[in-house]
Amino acid sequence: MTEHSGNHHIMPLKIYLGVFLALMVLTILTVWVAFYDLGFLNVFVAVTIACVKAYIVLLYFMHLRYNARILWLTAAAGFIWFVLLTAFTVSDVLTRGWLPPPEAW
Amino acid sequence: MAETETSHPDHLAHHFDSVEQQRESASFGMWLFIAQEIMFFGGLFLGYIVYRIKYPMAFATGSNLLSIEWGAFNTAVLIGSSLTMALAVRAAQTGNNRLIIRWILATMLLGSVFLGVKVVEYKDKYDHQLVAGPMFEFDADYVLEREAVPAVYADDIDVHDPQFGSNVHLFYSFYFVMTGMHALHMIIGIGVMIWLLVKAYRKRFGPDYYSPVEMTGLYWHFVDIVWIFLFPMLYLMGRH
Amino acid sequence: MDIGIPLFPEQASDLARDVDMLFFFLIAVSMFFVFLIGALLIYFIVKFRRRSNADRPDATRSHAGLEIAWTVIPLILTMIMFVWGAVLFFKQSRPPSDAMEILVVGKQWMWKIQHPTGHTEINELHVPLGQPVKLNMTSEDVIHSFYVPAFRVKMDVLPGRYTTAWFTPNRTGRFHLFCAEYCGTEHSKMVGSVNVLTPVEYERWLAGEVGDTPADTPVEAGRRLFTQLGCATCHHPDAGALGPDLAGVFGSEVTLADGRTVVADEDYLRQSILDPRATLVDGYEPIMPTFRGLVNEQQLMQLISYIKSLGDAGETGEGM
Amino acid sequence: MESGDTKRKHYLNIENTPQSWLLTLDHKRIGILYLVTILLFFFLGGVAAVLFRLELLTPDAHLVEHETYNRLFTMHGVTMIFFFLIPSIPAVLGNFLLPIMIGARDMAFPRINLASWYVFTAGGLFGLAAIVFGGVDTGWTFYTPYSSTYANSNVILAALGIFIAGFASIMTGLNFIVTIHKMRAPGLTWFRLPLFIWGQYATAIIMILGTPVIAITVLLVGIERLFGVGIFDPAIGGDPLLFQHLFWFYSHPAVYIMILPGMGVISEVIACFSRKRIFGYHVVAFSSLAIAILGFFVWGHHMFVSSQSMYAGMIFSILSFLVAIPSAIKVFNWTATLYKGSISLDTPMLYALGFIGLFTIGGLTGLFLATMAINIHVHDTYFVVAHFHYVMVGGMLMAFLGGIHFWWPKMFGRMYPEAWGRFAAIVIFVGFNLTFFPQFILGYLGMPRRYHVYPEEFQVLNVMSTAGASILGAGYLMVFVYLVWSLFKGRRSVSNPWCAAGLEWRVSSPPPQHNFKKAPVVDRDAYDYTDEDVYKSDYDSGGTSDG
Repeated sequence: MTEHSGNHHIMPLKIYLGVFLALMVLTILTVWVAFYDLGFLNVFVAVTIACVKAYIVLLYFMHLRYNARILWLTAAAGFIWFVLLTAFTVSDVLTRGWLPPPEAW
Repeated sequence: MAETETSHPDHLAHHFDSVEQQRESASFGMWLFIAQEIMFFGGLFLGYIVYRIKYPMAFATGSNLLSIEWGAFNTAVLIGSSLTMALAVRAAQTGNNRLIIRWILATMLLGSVFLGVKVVEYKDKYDHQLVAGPMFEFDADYVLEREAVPAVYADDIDVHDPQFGSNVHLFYSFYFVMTGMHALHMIIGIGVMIWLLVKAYRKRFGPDYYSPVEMTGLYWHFVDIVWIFLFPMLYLMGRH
Repeated sequence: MDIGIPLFPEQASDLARDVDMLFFFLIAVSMFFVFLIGALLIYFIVKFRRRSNADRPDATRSHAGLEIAWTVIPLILTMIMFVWGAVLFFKQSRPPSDAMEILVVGKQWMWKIQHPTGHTEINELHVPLGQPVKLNMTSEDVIHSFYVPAFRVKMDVLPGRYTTAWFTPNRTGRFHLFCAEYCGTEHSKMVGSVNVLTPVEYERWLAGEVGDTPADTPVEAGRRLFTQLGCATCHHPDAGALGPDLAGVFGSEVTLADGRTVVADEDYLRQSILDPRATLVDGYEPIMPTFRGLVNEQQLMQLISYIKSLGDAGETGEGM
Repeated sequence: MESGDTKRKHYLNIENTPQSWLLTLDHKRIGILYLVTILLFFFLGGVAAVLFRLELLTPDAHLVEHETYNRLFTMHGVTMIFFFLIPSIPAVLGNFLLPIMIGARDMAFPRINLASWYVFTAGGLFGLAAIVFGGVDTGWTFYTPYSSTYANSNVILAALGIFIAGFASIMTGLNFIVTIHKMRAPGLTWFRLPLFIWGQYATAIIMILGTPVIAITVLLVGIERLFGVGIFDPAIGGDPLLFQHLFWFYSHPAVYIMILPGMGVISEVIACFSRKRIFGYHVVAFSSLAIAILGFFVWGHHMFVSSQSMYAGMIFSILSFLVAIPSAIKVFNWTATLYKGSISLDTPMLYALGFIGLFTIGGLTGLFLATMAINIHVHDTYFVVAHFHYVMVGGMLMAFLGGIHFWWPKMFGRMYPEAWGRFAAIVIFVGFNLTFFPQFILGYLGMPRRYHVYPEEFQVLNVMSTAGASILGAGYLMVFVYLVWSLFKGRRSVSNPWCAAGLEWRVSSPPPQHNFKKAPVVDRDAYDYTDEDVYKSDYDSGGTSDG
C-alpha cells in the first residue's frame, strides 16, 4: 500500500526537451508548407501535422504512453466521437444537393 | 473513524483504500473531463468545418487577414508553456518544491504572454472593424490592400459582393468564439495555477501526493492541443 | 362506422394510400408484439404468482437460442420497414416531370402562394384534381413546415434555401394546410386549406378569381425582370456572349470554373443569381454582379421560373 | 440493528444543521438534495402542463393568449427535460445507491458530487429567472433562426440555465464512471454488478460525450443573441440545419439518458419481485451499452423533413432501426424473467410491469418515426408527442416511481402505505393511457404539436386527453401526499423489507453515514435468489453502528 511509486513514471529531462524541439520543428514545418499550394493536400497536410503534434503531446507531456489502457480508451473515445459527429454531419452537408435516385427505385 | 487505524495519510480521503486508488481515480476523472472537453470544442470545430466547406473562399480570405507571425509566435509560446508545465509535474514527482514553484511561475508567465498577444491581435481586428457582431464592417479595400484573397481564387471572387463580406463575417464569428473560448480556458488554467502555487508554498506536494499538479498539467496540455488544431485551421489553411 | 370522433385521416392523394399501407403494416407488427408481450405478462403473473403451486424447477438463467431468435426476428422485421420506408420516401422526393409548379413563400404567420398562371393566394391553395403539383418553397424569416395531412405531405420551408414537395390529389374537397414547424407566436394560426377542384371547376376558379385580372404568370413576371435587370445583355445565344446562354440550362450538367460539375437545379440558379462567382461556369469571366438585395424571394422564384421555361419543359426533373 | 432503535445513528439523523446538509459530501444526502430540487421542477413543469391541457379543452383560445400558451409548453419542455428527467434517476437514485450497491463508502469525488448539485441549482435558478422575467417561447428545441434572431423572450437566460445545468450532468457522469471503475468491492466483478449499475454506466457515457455538445450549442445561441455574433444567422450565410445537427446530437441521446437508468431500475425490481435472476443477464447488460453507443448516431431521424440530405437520412433511418433491437431484447428478457418466477405484485412491481407495457408501445411507435416515409406524415405532430411521452413518462417516470417506492424504505427507513401505493400505481397507469393514447390518433389525423388553437374535429380526442391528464395529476398528487405522510407516520422498515439481493439491502435502513464499516466482499452473482434463506433474515453488515 505504501510501495506505489513504481507505478508513476518519471521521465528523463532529455525526453521533455526532445519533445519540445520536435513540436517546434513541426510548427515551423506547418507554417512553411502552408505557403505552397498542394491542391487538395493543403488541408490534409495541415491536419496531419496537427494530429502528429497532438499525438506527441498526448504521449509524452500527458504521459499516455506510460498510463493504463483505460485512459487511452477515454482519450480515444472523445476523439472518435468528435470524428463521428463531424462525419455524419458533413455527410449531410455534402450530399444535400443530390437528386433522388432514378425511377428504378 | 475506524479507517484511521491503518496508515491513512492526510491527503488520502476517507472513502479510498489506498493512495494509489485515489491517484488513479483522479487521473481517470481528469481524462474523462478531457474527453468531454474534446466534444465541447468539437461542436465549434464542426461548425467551422461545415461553413468552411460551404464558403471556402470567404474563409480563406478571412484567414489571410490574420497575422501569421503572431499566430506562429503564440504557438511557440504555448508549446513552451506546455514544456514548463510538464517540468513542473516532473519536479513534483521528484519532490523538488522549489522547482515546482519556478516552473509553475514560468508556465503562468508564458500563458500570460499568449493572452497578451491575443489582446494585440484582437485590437488589430477591432481597428479594422473585423470584430464579429453588429460593428462588423467589411472593408473591401482593406482586403485588397492586404492581398488577402488567395491567388487561386482571385478571379472568382468579387470582394465587393455584400454576401462575400457576410461570409467573411461568419469566419470572424468563429474566429472570435473559438479563440475566445480557448483563451477563457487558459485564464481558468492560470487561475488554478495560483491555487497550486499557494499549495506549493505550503509544501503540500511530494512524490506521494502531486495529483493536483498532474491534473492541472493534463488540463494545460489539453488547452495546448486545442491551439495546435486552431492554429492551422484559423491561420494557415488557404494561405498560399 | 361513424362515432363522431375522427379516427383516421382522409386519403386525398395517391401517395397517401401508399403511406397508409406501410402504416398498417407497422400497426400489424406493433399489435402483434404488444399483444404477445401483454399476454405473456398476464399469463406469467397468474401462473407464477407467489401463492400458486406452479411447478418451478430450476429456472434457466439464459438461453442462447432464445436470445438469437428475439434479436434476429425484430432485425428482419425492422429491415423490411426500413427498405419499404426508404423506397417510398424516394418516391415522395421525386416529383413527376409533368407536375404543375406552384411557388410557396412562408412568413410569420402566413402562406403566400403563386400559381403558374400568376394567381396569388394567401393561406389558400386551389389545385385541380389528378394534376401532379410540385411546390417550390422558401421562407422569408424562420423555419416553417408545409403540411397537408390528407396528402401525407410535409416539408420544412427554410430561409435562404429552396425545398420542394409534391402531391397528386385524387379526391376533391377542402383539406387542412398546417404549419408544422413551430415558428413563433401565431404558429397555430399559420393554417389554411387546400381546395381540390375538378379540372372544370379549377378553370372556372381561375377565370373568376376575385374579379380582377390575374397578375403576370411567374414566367411572364420573370421574363420582364430578366429584361429590366439587363440579364439579356450578357446571357444571349449569340457568339461572344459574356455569359452562358440560359436556354435549356435548367436540369443540365454544368462544369464550373473550379472544375466541379453540378446539376443546374433551382438552388444552383438561385445561388448563381445571388452569388455568381461562387458558381462561375467554366470558360466565362467573373463579371456578373450579385443581385442580392435587388430581387426579393418571390422575384427570384419568378426569374427561375422564366429560366426554366427557356429549356424544354419535358426535360426538367430528369437531371440525371 | 433493530429498526425500532431510534438511537441508532444513520446518515439522516447524524447531524441536522443547515450546513450539514448544504455542505455535505455524503452521496446519500446529495441524492436527497437532488430529489427535493427536481421535485420542485417537476411541480413547475406539471403546472404548465395542467394549464395548457386545460387550454386545449376547446379549439379556440379560451384561457390564455398565444404568447402565454407558447411560454407554457416551452416551460413544460425545458423544466421536465433538462431539470427533471435528465437528473431524475441518475442524480437521485444513482447518487444514493450507486456507491452502496458496489460496496463503496462514497463516490470517487464527493466534492465534485456536491458541486454538481450547486451547479444544477444555479442552472435551475437561471431557468426560473427566465420564467419569472416573462418566459421563453421557443419550445425546448430552440430551433434557429427563431431562437437566435426572431424570438423576443428570455432565450439567453434559458440557454444559460441549460448550459450550466449541463455541467452538473457531466460531473455526475464523470463521478459514476470513475466510481464504478475504481471503487467496486473486492469480488464484485463487472458481471456481478447489478444491472442498475450497468444502466448508470451506459448513461454516464452519454452524459460525458453528449452533454458538452448541447452546452456549446445553446451557448452559441446565447452568444448570437447577446453580442449579435452570427453563427446560425441565415442572413450572413448561416445554416439552420447546423443547429439542428448539434442540438440533436445531444438531445436524441438525451432520451437514452432519460430511459437507460429507468431500465436499470426495472431490472432490479423485476428480479426482486419474481425472485429470479434477470434472464440473459449478460445480454441485458451489453444491450445497455449498445443503446448508449448506437443511440448517438441516430439523431438525423429528427430531420427527415428538414431538407437534410436524403442519403444522410437513409443512414440515420437504418441506425434508428438498429437501436430499437437492444431495447426489444431487454423487453423480451424481462418478460422471460417472469417465467417460473415467484411473482408478487407489490407497488414497485406494478410500476415495473406498467413500464414494460408502456415502454413496449413507446418503442414500437418509435419504429414508425424511424420509417422515413411515415415520418414525413407524423413528424411534428401529436404522434411524436404521444411517442415520447410513452417513453419518457410511461417509461422513465414509471421507473422513477417504481424505484422510489422500491428504495423508499432504504432511503428513509419507513414503509409507504402499500394499499395506497398499489391504488395510485393503477390510477397513474390508467390516467397515463387516457392522456396519451388519444394523442397517437390525433397525430396520425394530422394535428401538429405546439398548436394553441386547432380545428374543431380534434376536440373530442383533446378532451379525452385532458381528462386523462387530470387523473394522471391526481395520481401523482396521491403519491406525493402518502410518501410525505410516510416520512413521519410510516411503519418503520427493516433493513431488507423485500428480501432483496444486492448490497444496498445489507446495510441498515436508513444506511449509516459511511455505508460500510468494512468493505463487503462479494462472492456471488447479482440476483442470486436461489439461496432464499440468505435474504429472509433481517441482518446488517458490519456497518450498523457507525457512531
